[in-house]
Amino acid sequence: MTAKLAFPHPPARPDQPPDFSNIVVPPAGSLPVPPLDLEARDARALAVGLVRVLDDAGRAVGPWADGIADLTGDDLRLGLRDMLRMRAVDRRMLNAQRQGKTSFYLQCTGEEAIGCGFQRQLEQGDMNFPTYRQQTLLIAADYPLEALMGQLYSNEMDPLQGRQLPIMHSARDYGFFSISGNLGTQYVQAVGWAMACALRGNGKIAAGWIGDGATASGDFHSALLSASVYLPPVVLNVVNNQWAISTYTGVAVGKSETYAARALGYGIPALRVDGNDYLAVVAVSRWAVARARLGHGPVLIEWFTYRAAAHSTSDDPTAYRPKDEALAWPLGDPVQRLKAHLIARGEWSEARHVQAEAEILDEVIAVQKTVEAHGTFVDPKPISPAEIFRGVYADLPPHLRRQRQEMGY
Amino acid sequence: MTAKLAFPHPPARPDQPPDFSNIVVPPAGSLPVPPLDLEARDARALAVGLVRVLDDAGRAVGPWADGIADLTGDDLRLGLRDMLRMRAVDRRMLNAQRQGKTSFYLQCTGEEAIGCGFQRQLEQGDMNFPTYRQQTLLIAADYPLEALMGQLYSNEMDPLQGRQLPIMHSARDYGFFSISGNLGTQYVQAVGWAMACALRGNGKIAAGWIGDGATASGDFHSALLSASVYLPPVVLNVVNNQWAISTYTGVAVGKSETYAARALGYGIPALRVDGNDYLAVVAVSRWAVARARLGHGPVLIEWFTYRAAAHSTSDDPTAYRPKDEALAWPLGDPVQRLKAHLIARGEWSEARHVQAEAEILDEVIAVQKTVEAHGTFVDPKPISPAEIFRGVYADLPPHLRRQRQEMGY
Amino acid sequence: MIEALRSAMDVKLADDPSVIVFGEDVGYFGGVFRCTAGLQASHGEERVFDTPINESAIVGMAVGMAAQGMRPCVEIQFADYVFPAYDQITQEAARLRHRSNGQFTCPLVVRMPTGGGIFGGQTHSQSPEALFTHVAGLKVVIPSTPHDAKGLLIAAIEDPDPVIFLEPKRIYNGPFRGDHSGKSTPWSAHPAGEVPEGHYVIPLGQAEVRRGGADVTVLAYGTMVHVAEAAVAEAGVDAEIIDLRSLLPLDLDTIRTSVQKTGRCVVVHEATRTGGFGGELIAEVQEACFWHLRAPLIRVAGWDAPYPHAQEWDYFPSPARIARALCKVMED
Amino acid sequence: MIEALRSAMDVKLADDPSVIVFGEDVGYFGGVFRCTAGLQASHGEERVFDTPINESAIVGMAVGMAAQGMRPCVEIQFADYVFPAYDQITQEAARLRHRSNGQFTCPLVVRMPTGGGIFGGQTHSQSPEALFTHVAGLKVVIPSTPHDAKGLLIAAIEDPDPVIFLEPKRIYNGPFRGDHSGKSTPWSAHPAGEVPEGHYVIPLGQAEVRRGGADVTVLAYGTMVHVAEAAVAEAGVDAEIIDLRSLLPLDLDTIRTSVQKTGRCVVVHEATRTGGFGGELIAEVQEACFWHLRAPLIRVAGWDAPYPHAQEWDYFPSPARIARALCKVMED
Ligand SMILES: Cc1ncc(C[n+]2csc(CCOP(=O)(O)OP(=O)(O)O)c2C)c(N)n1
Ligand SMILES: Cc1ncc(C[n+]2csc(CCOP(=O)(O)OP(=O)(O)O)c2C)c(N)n1
Ligand SMILES: [Mg+2]
Ligand SMILES: [Mg+2]
Repeated sequence: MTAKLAFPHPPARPDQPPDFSNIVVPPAGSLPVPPLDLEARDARALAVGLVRVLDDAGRAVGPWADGIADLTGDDLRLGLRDMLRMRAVDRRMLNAQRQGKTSFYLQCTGEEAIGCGFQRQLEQGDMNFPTYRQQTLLIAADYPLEALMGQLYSNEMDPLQGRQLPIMHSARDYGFFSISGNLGTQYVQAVGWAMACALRGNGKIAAGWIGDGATASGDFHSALLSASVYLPPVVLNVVNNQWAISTYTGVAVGKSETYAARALGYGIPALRVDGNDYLAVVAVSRWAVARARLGHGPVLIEWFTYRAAAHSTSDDPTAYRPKDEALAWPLGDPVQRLKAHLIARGEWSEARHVQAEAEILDEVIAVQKTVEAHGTFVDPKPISPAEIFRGVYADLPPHLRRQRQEMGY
Repeated sequence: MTAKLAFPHPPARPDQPPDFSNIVVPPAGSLPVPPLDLEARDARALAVGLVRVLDDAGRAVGPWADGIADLTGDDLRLGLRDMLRMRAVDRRMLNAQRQGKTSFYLQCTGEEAIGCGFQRQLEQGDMNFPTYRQQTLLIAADYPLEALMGQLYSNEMDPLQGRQLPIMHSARDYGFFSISGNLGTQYVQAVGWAMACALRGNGKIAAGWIGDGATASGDFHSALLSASVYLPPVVLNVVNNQWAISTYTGVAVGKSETYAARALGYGIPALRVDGNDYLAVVAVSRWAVARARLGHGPVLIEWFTYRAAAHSTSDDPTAYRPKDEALAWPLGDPVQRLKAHLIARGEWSEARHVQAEAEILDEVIAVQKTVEAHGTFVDPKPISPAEIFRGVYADLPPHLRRQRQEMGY
Repeated sequence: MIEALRSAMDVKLADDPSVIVFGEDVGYFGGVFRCTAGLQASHGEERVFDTPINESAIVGMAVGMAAQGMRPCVEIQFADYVFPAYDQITQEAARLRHRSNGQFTCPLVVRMPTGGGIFGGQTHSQSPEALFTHVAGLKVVIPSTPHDAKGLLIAAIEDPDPVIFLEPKRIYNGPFRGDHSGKSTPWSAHPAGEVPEGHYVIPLGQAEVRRGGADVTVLAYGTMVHVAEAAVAEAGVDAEIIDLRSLLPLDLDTIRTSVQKTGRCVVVHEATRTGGFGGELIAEVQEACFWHLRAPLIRVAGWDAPYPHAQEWDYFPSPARIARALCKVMED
Repeated sequence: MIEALRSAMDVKLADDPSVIVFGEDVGYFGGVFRCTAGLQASHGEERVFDTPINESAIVGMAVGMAAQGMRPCVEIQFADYVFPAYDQITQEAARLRHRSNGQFTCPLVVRMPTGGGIFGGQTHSQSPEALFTHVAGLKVVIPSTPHDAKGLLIAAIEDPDPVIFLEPKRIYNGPFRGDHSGKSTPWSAHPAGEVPEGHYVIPLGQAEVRRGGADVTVLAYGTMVHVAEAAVAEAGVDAEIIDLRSLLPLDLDTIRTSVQKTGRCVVVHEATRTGGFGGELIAEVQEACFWHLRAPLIRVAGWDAPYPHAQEWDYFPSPARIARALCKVMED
């Protein structure tokens, strides 16, 4: 026997039926709520298991459910509305891109519960370091849709004045750090921000966000390592949606049992959580945020989910995975599952759902119209070219003044 | 309670007595020999424990000892000679640096068992990717001392013709990859080399080497990750000598239990081994090399040891750790321990030891004299300046030809 | 140009077992720009495979393989994402031959789509060539046509030293002359769009005169070769356009001959102006041609600002800006 | 110069609670060059601390802190080891203000010992300034005296934007004039070795004329300012030596005034020649002073090869090489 290389493969390719038989879905409610000062060595079951709250009948069960028993129907309806609003925005913006009104778009379909549920557990002053697929954090932070769409259309309502790609938002007042297109870099910046919180003693926390594919980046390691050394108040989120563009998550996870398990090697406690279960998201986020805020140090959460849509408007996933793989995803759809729970609780109905969807769509369309009235990306030169030079530095140095003059401004 | 940062501290600083009470030294022979196809999930005890073969009485005990029961007195005397030769070379070269005969030197005192024991388990064609503190690999590969010292003196016997720092050897035929001064980079190159071995099916393996401090580098992660994904025949060695220049190993290990434990998070099995125990080194190296060669994939070994000397000739460790900390090191000295074992086996004596030391010193001094006759670093311009341009590329491009002419060659 | 690049890799995978191709999404899927589409299917997964998203690991693995004698041709998904691998490229690959005195070498190609013009914003538009041309031990190549792309890529894969191979993504599908509608014609309508089958080589280090002219020399590469052509037409000057193709090593002879003839020179690149490769070109040209110069050498380049998204056409060097520069040097 | 740098950090740590200092070995021990010695003892471990050996983490943490309003001043142990952090510096720190339209800023200083002359071989001798001057959003500073070092470092820490602060390690302990015995005099014997106590600032972006002269302008920075002084003495020409101090932004006014007067210019730097900052300087100078030039602008720089160990003095730009260049431009 001589050595041969291994190449991880997804369970199914386009010409095959979807196959998720390799995914073990444990029953809801089977994992305990650990103490806030959980140590990595005691977190193994949580890191290789899957925290789930909603069972197949839509009931909230188990100790994590007990931890959020105070949530009212209103709280949960708010969560549902966040997710519905997100989905409506995603659909409208995808269409807008198809119509050439914006240059690029990227949906988070299927992953709505994660950012929506997490954001609602944060306080003003906490800071997310999101990737491009966490627009949910903006929605649940009640970021004005005008600003969100303004950026997509790169018109005068764009808070970033055309500097950035449509989806690369920045919203300091909403706890949303300026997104970088370079994967991984911001995970360690989140750790730095959290260190600053601790050094200043301001009681705030940071949350890092990264995709399963991007955990491969060097700065994933930089982040885990510095968090492991200085123990700042940071929640490190990994959104494992099974794909990194066309690349199967196996190419990033390698022989690690889970992404959460990788964190244990750094002495950072970690949990793997059903990311399509809004209640599990809320319960675990609340626990993790409390842990960080109280000074028990970093924690990593792997949100187990599925990227139901294409990677972006530049991508066609039917080239690398079965067309209907999303439908076969064993953890279902987060909107449907929360809806079923609310109905099971007697707090919601099919009719109210249809009505809510319609209301939200109307709202989104209304904002869209207003924003589009200020121009869309198809308009040439929507924003002054001189914006290129503003803010490269606090003050304009001589060479940039010369260049701006050369440009005619 | 609000968050406060943690800052890892060594147990003792210069004004304090050495204190290794935090280090648990398990009895020799207490850990099992796992199967060659060991999986990470079954390696926990090995990764947080400490494989030891030699007990305090100098006896080889336990299952790992059984695995190397075939070693003869000659084999072990060879190991002892390797270590003694290493120590003699280190001492002579340190002196040479103090006399200005070379610009820089760096000893591996206390760590001799690791490279000496490991190298003897490799075959011709296997490749080490060493750091600057693995000159042991050269010694145990019977690299001519003339070449080693030629490089230190940057004279005409220098195989690298003055290009590199004294300690940055390169010896392809001896399985020793060209050392880079940049920490970490070569760990993933070792993985690449091992991948090439597997792709070509040549039956060879690679060994990566890294210090405890440098495990913090991004490419430590790159290496573990790619090894975890492609499962090439590579042995990943971490030499944990407790210090990275002035920085305590705690700043690199953070909350990880051990460096070996960090590898488990990548699904790579790992062992922590008494690096001052030549028999443990040989036993575990032999196991790891066989595992890799037979195609069972990567393995990480943390060699637990102590950097007894200064970091380098530019360093004065009394500024940051107790002067006599090395003496207090609970795992003793590798030379003394192997010597005691040989004596206990009736294969060696104090007298023979003294004689061997003297012989080796004579041999080293003789070579040194020969090499110094070709010039030392104090000679100005020992090597042609035109060497600067040779080998930047396979062929000299026009701009380098112009520059060489400008230089006058 | 995509097919040309693919064909180059296909030819080399077929004729040299030591050639291997890997990178993010390059395996099963064939790359986000489809440059490696079909190569895994025809050459097998051991020759063409997907990697984790870690550019340092991609290049680091490739260095280890190349040192053993393989010839990895790796893809960085966008040149903007090469920086995590910058250490491996500049401190390791570039110096391995020299520092080991030839014991180990590093025949490695790092391909990456470069440049703007696709509304990619600051992380899909950068032109980092000058960050590689400053590094001794590297070669830096950038084609402007499919014909060159294939011949240069084969030469790069066969080269005994590490080559940074920049692919101007704006002209992947056709020559782009700077039209702000974003339109370009397909390569099939362009003479250099024709790509011979099989093996051929364009040697590294040789520039190509794209247009002969007597009044002013334009030095350009990649997409800017085509934009410069449009500018010359717009300005109506008799310019000689030199497509550098290889920035390191540089074909100074061709450049010198031209500028000594014309006495004027405009350098064009997309990268930010300060510290860009244009400065190097001007320093060399003025030294080599000082007594022939009739006007200051000038640069048309990206502004010294992050590459903007919405203001793309104000940033991207336009035919109009280049034409203005041409007229300016003609005034002196 | 070491004491001057330490004093700058000491002053800022004392007067601004948002200033913090960290890096490899900088805490308890005080840095391998002792620049931070004593700072942890006086300001506490929360203000001055050791980090793991991960330059990307060092800068990445600093970016996160700076974005919240702190002012990290971090040390990279040698400029040769900055490359793992190159992505964080060039793609993150440099662009944060711009890309967030000012919501987040990045007042961050990255200090690093640079340059050769200490027999450090290829990994302790490099001069990577040109790899930063090409990056919009960064400032790049390099002092040549203790007096400047302190004033510039205080200015850098107070600057609202990220500053790359290069410290020429060869002149840490005294001015070095290129003597191949390696000897240098101590700073105490040099007028600019005197460093005022307390707070003072040398504004970024202002060059300094180190020596007035009529015949030729020498542009230099860092160690090369002193080597150029020796060369001018050796060549016996009436040269004007300009110490750039700040490479980005560049004080083009001072340079232009000088070259328009002298009509000749020699640029000196230790970094490899091709793609070095010298090219940028020459491009700017010839454009600004074309009609005043009497000779080609020339460069004296490191050869385009990895920095060698044993052949240090054949590589390092020597007074003799610079003197030859001065004589050459005077011939024309
Ligand atoms: C450093 C870097 N390398 C490559 C890319 C190109 N890229 C953009 S998204 C992406 C896939 C990321 O996958 P994942 O992290 O799983 O996030 P997801 O898209 O699934 O949310 C890649 C490779 C990048 N943006 N940055
Ligand atoms: C990328 C990089 N950063 C910093 C350094 C400077 N440096 C050289 S050795 C060293 C300490 C390394 O410690 P460790 O890895 O524990 O190895 P040891 O010296 O103990 O054998 C440092 C920081 C370097 N060589 N490379
Ligand atoms: Mg993903
Ligand atoms: Mg160490």
